[in-house]
Amino acid sequence: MLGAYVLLGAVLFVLGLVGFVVRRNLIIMFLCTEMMFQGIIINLVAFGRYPLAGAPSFDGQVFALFLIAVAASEAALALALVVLLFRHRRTLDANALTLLRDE
Amino acid sequence: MAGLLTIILALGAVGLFLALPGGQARAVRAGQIGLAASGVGLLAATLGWLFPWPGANFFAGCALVALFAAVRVITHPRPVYSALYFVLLILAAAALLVQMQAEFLAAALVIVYAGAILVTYVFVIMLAQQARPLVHDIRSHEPLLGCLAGFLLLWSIAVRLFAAPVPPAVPAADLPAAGTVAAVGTSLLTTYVIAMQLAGLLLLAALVGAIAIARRRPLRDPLLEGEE
Amino acid sequence: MIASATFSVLSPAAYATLPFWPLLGAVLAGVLIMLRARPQHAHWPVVLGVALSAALAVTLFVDLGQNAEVTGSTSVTESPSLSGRGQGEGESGDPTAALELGRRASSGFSHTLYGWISLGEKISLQNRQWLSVSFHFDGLTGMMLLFVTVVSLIIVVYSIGYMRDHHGVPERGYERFFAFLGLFVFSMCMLVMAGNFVLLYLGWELVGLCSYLLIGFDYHRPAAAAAAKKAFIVNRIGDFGFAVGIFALYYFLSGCAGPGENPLDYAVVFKYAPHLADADSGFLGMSQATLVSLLLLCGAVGKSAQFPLYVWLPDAMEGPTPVSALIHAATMVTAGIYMVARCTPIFELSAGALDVILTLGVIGAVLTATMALAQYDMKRILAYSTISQLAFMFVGLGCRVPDSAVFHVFTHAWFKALLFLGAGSVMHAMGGVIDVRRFSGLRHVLPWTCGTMWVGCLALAGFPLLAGFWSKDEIVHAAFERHVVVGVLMLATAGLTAYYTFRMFFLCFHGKPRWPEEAGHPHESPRVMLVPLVLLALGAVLAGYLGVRFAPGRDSFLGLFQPHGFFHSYLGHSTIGHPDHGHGGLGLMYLSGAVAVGGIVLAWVRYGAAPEVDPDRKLLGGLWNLWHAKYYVDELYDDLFVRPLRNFGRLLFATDNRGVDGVLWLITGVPRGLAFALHFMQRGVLKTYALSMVLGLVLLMLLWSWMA
Amino acid sequence: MAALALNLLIFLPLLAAVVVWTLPERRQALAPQLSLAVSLVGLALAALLLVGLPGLARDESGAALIGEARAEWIVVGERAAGGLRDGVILRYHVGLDALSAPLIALTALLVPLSVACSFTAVRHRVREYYAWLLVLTTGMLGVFAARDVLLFYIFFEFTLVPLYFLIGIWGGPERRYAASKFFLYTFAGSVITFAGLLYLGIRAAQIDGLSVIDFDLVRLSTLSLTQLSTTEQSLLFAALFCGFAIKVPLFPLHTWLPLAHTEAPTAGSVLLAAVLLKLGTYGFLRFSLPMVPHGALAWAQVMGVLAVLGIIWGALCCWVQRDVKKLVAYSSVSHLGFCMLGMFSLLPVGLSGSVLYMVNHGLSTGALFLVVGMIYERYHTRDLDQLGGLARQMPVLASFFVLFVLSSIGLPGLNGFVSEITVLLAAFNSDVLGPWYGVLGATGILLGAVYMLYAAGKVLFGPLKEPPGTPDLSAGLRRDLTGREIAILAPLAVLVVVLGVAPRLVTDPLDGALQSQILDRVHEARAASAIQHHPAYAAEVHPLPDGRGSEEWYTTALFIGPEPGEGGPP
Repeated sequence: MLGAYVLLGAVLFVLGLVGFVVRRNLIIMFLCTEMMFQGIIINLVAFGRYPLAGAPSFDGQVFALFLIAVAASEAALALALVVLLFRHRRTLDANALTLLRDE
Repeated sequence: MAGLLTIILALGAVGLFLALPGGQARAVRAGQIGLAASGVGLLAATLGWLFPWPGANFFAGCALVALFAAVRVITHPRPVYSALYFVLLILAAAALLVQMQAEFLAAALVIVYAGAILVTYVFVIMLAQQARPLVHDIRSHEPLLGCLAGFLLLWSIAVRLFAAPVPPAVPAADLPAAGTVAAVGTSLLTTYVIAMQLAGLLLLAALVGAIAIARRRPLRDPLLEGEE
Repeated sequence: MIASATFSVLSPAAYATLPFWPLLGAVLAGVLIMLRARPQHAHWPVVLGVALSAALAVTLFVDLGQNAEVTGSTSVTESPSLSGRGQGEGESGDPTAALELGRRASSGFSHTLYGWISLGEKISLQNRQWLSVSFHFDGLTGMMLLFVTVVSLIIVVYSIGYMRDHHGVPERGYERFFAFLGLFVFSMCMLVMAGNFVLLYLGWELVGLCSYLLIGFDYHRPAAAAAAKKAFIVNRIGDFGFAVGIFALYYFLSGCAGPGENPLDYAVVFKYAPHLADADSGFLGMSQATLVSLLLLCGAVGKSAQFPLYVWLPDAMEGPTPVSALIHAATMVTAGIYMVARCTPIFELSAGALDVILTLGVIGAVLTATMALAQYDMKRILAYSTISQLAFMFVGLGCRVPDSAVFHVFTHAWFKALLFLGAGSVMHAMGGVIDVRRFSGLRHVLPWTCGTMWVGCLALAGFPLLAGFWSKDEIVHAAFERHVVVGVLMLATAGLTAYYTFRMFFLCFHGKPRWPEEAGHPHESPRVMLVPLVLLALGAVLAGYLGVRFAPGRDSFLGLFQPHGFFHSYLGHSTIGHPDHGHGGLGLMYLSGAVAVGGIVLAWVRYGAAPEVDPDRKLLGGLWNLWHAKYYVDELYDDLFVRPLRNFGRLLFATDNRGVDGVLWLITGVPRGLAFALHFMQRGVLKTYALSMVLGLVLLMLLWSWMA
Repeated sequence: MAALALNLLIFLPLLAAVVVWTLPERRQALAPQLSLAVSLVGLALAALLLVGLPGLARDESGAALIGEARAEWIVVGERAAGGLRDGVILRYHVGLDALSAPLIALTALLVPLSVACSFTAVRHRVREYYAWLLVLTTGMLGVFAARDVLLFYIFFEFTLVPLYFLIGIWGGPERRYAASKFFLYTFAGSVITFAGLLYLGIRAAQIDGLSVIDFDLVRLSTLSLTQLSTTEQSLLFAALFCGFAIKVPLFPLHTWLPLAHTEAPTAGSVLLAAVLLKLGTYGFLRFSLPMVPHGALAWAQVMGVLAVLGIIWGALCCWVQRDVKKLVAYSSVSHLGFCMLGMFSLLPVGLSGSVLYMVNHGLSTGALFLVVGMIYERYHTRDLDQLGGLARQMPVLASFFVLFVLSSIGLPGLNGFVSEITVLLAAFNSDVLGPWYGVLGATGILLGAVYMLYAAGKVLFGPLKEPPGTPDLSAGLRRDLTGREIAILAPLAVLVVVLGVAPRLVTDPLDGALQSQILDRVHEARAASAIQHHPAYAAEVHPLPDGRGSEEWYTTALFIGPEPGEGGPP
């Protein structure tokens, strides 16, 4: 049971990671990070529900709740930044943002 | 077991590579088939490993939906669809949470994510919407390396996971309290009260920050101001 | 010094203020510049300062003369210990010679103002050494101070008139000129009065500085600026040797000097000088005395413009004429002679060094006398004659008659200053033109100038009974005593001197009157310039009589005069002592007088009518051109030293940029190469960073799996 | 009271830097004035502290300090009943002694001048500029006041940062390259120095049998020499050499200097030349000589050769420069060569001459940089071929320029001469170096005249030459110097003359300290190695029964030869 949930969480996390690396649209990249959060939330709840030792507890759920709060904050700021960037650059291509480049 | 796992994951990785935007249409189709095959195989392996498990069918269903949605999120060339598939992913995840007796969390997830965050995403996507598909949506960045990395990562996790000692076959006892909302709330406001306050502060800061950043100002590029 | 005799007129402290009055005057003049006061009266502080020190110098001169006997007696009472040492060292077994040495070493007084430079403590002796600001008073000091300050005073007064235009309006930089002159008199007095070698070096360099500043007085003229720089640097070449000589002196003598004795004080140096005679210096097998003498000689050669470092002096004529008169003829350039004379106790220990002095002197005298034959610039002719006369003094030093050399310094100061000031007067009237081809017959418009110049030329030529005759004759006599070839060469040079001096005089003042248009209506100089000329002319006539005795008799010159008079006995109370002058020489006196007259007559024959075409040039042709081009020595030095050194500097600078930095570039190449190899990872592309993070994570996971 | 004054002297500028930095934009005109006021207060404090110096010189033990302040700063280790065990102590320990006092005075004097010279020269990012300048001040004063080796090192490195920014932001066209080169060069060297100092501290604890490692300056410089082998000391000397020699800069490690000087703003050049280079020489004097005297002895000749090479090399390079600032920078290479030559003569006169040289070089080269800066402000060029004949236009500037040039070439009566002649005299007479070092070093006084007069002649004399469109008087300057500029240069001019006439103002308080703190150590080492290697020789020189074998006796025998009246001539 635990293994199934953990594996599912890992798959979601890795898919999110791959998406983050591969996709060039900034919004999709942020969606991918949200997907990685989903994988982690599932993992957290699963570990709380089916602990390797001791009785099940609600701690996993509480952590997941905090994670949702963090995800919400991150989404708010990230989207604000995306809006700002789009306003200045008229593009959402991550590869077009190369201001740090020094050549 | 490990060999089978490797084959499944490799299949999935190749499928994903083909399905990512930027390939030929036929390759995309083939990739989607490969992905489906690998997802099913993976679940079969999981279920086979945990054979006597009451909720297995429900889990498998939800997991299939979630995986499908997740793959579509990262492979769909149009951001709006990606966002919508993400809603689907949230719903499937919520269902799984319900299965784990986390009803409150499931509700919160749907409300916060599908209700609030995703709507914001869609707004932003609409804001930046262009008439025709853009190059950065239909071209991927280093898809081969990305898929290879994902494969290796997942492979190392899965192998470790399957090699681990099998946990007790008997399903664990149910959670003590029936009303999970009360339990979670009690826990939040006693043990984790400080953390909760901090989370509130964080949300506030994010709120202020987001407003400050996105406020419309005269067009001055802060990154360029440092240069003379 | 050890002798503590007091002066009878003024206290030593009062005499010690002597150099500082002109300095004070200079500072006041500087203050006037800062206040931007009207320069009309800016000369007063300096004139008064120099006058005060001249008064002090005269007093000191008299005072020292009165004390000479006292000094002699005190040092005799002290001499046994010294003579004992002298014998012990085997320098001279003759007790009287040792006595003489001790007497000379301790002749004079010193007055210490304050400890100037700390030389640290001699290890574990708890014996602190100071280089003091201390003054040394003896016959040589008194004599030098006398003419330095008096001639300076006369020239400063002359400058009041010279540094103005025809309407009496001061030239630009008038105050600056007088401030520099005051500084110069201060420096020269410091040089002469110094009681140790470092203070001597101070005066030495300061007069060089004044020379630099005054040659470059018209700094906007490139020639003046270049000449100033050349003078300073050529002098520094000599000073380099001089400084090393001082170090060597300290090096050799610091072992001998006892507690409380500073091995750079004159008293200590001359007391222990005999130790230097036979000790090996460890350099080319020279004795310590020879090495030190040669090094000190470098300084003298530079300062007194001797071969091979004379090249700066002709160029120095770019300065205003009073400067040429004061610094580059009468006083500063004689500092080298003064120094060698002062160090007689060292130099006389080394026959080799004396021979070098003699050789340089002979070469310099002949070389520059020939160059003077073929010049047209009045001041340059005088400059070459100065070098030639200084070379005469060197010959005197080389022939072991330093008192005669100093005597020539003394007489030369008067007539050479006179000649330069006369030239200045001509220049003043001619609107700055100084080329003798462009004017002639000036005796009609400049009678006073012509008259005084005539006296000066006679004195320089060595015409009998004038100042130059007496002193020059002594040196020629000593040269004949040394070697007949040297004597003949000196006599010939004296003849050349008479010839070129009067060539200049006739070209300038005889013939039909004509002058360039720059002159306008030439007229005689103002009285403030003429009075100094007359005073100097008196000096040019009379100065020589300080050095002769009035002794009517058959073996006297003209039946009246004997050489070696008051001057020489006065100098005897100094480190010079009483050199052996040999005997006879009456015939030589007539001969040298005849040579001088012969030179003048020859000049009259060839140039008496101030011909427009130079007869010598026609006669001598190529040789004349060689002389006119000054033997191409300047060009030779430039090719031989200046340019190679500068190119070497370029090479070093290039090495800095390429070589040294190149090595660094190679060292830093390691990190740079690494960075170049890895720079693809840092291209500022966000996705690359993300990918590399993921790859890193994968790597870690795989590593973990592999290890587990 | 004195301790308060010293701490205030060091940290007041830092405090003021914060204030200046945070001034509101509309009050930024206050920044220069405030900085000047603070630096003048610093000067007054320094003067107050220096009053105690003569008393210090009379102190026999040599341990007394002015304004000593001492506290434990960073303590690592196990606190037990009897105090700390098995740990490391880093102390905040500052105080003035005779060796550091002249340099503190020099720093305190030059900071107000360099602040004042920036009034018109710096026109953008004004607050930051003055803040960095004040931060630099704290660093420089701290280095000289530090009595703990690690504290010294901290301040030593601390000076790099502000100067890096001063050069990198307010410098000339190649400022970035110059700043990085300066920073990396000096930093690379001083890291090795740091390693050496750490090693020395650890070894000191071992030798003294202590379980606590501390870095007290006095303890490290009075360590028993027999325990530290000669090889060890030589290696330690080499380690210290890396940092200090680059800072000095000693040939051939000097190539960062011309560039940094040329590109730095005037105040930066002034402080760099006048004070920061002295960190290197001070380091050699304070650390290398007394802490590893065997090493210093082993290396003395190498140091002498490098110093002489630096003198000649620097001078010849000067002569071919076209940029007058670069010329002055190269002259520093030459001058610091003199300083090192005197120091490694290991004679009293050489050491005091060397310290005097530090002060004099600070005054005259600092002043030259100021003058060059004033020319540059008006003409925006430092090219010798584009300038000429300025003396007629700017007689006051010309007078100052000539004065400082003369001081720089060692004209007697001015300050440069005294240090030059003592240094050369020492090198000539040193039994470690020898006459040839003195002779070759003395060529520097000749070459010095050549290049300095070359520069002065080009800039000041001859017909007037000005680049088109100049002089630029837009910043409220006048053609000749303004009152402010005269007020900057006048104190230096006065000091140049005063120290030439009365150099003992500096050297008198020094001599005792140099002897007891440095030379005695070196001689002890020397006597020890002489006894170790040539006992027979030592006995031969002085075969007297009394006091034979004592260290003092050997010292006497070895360094001054037979006493007067015994062997040699009286």
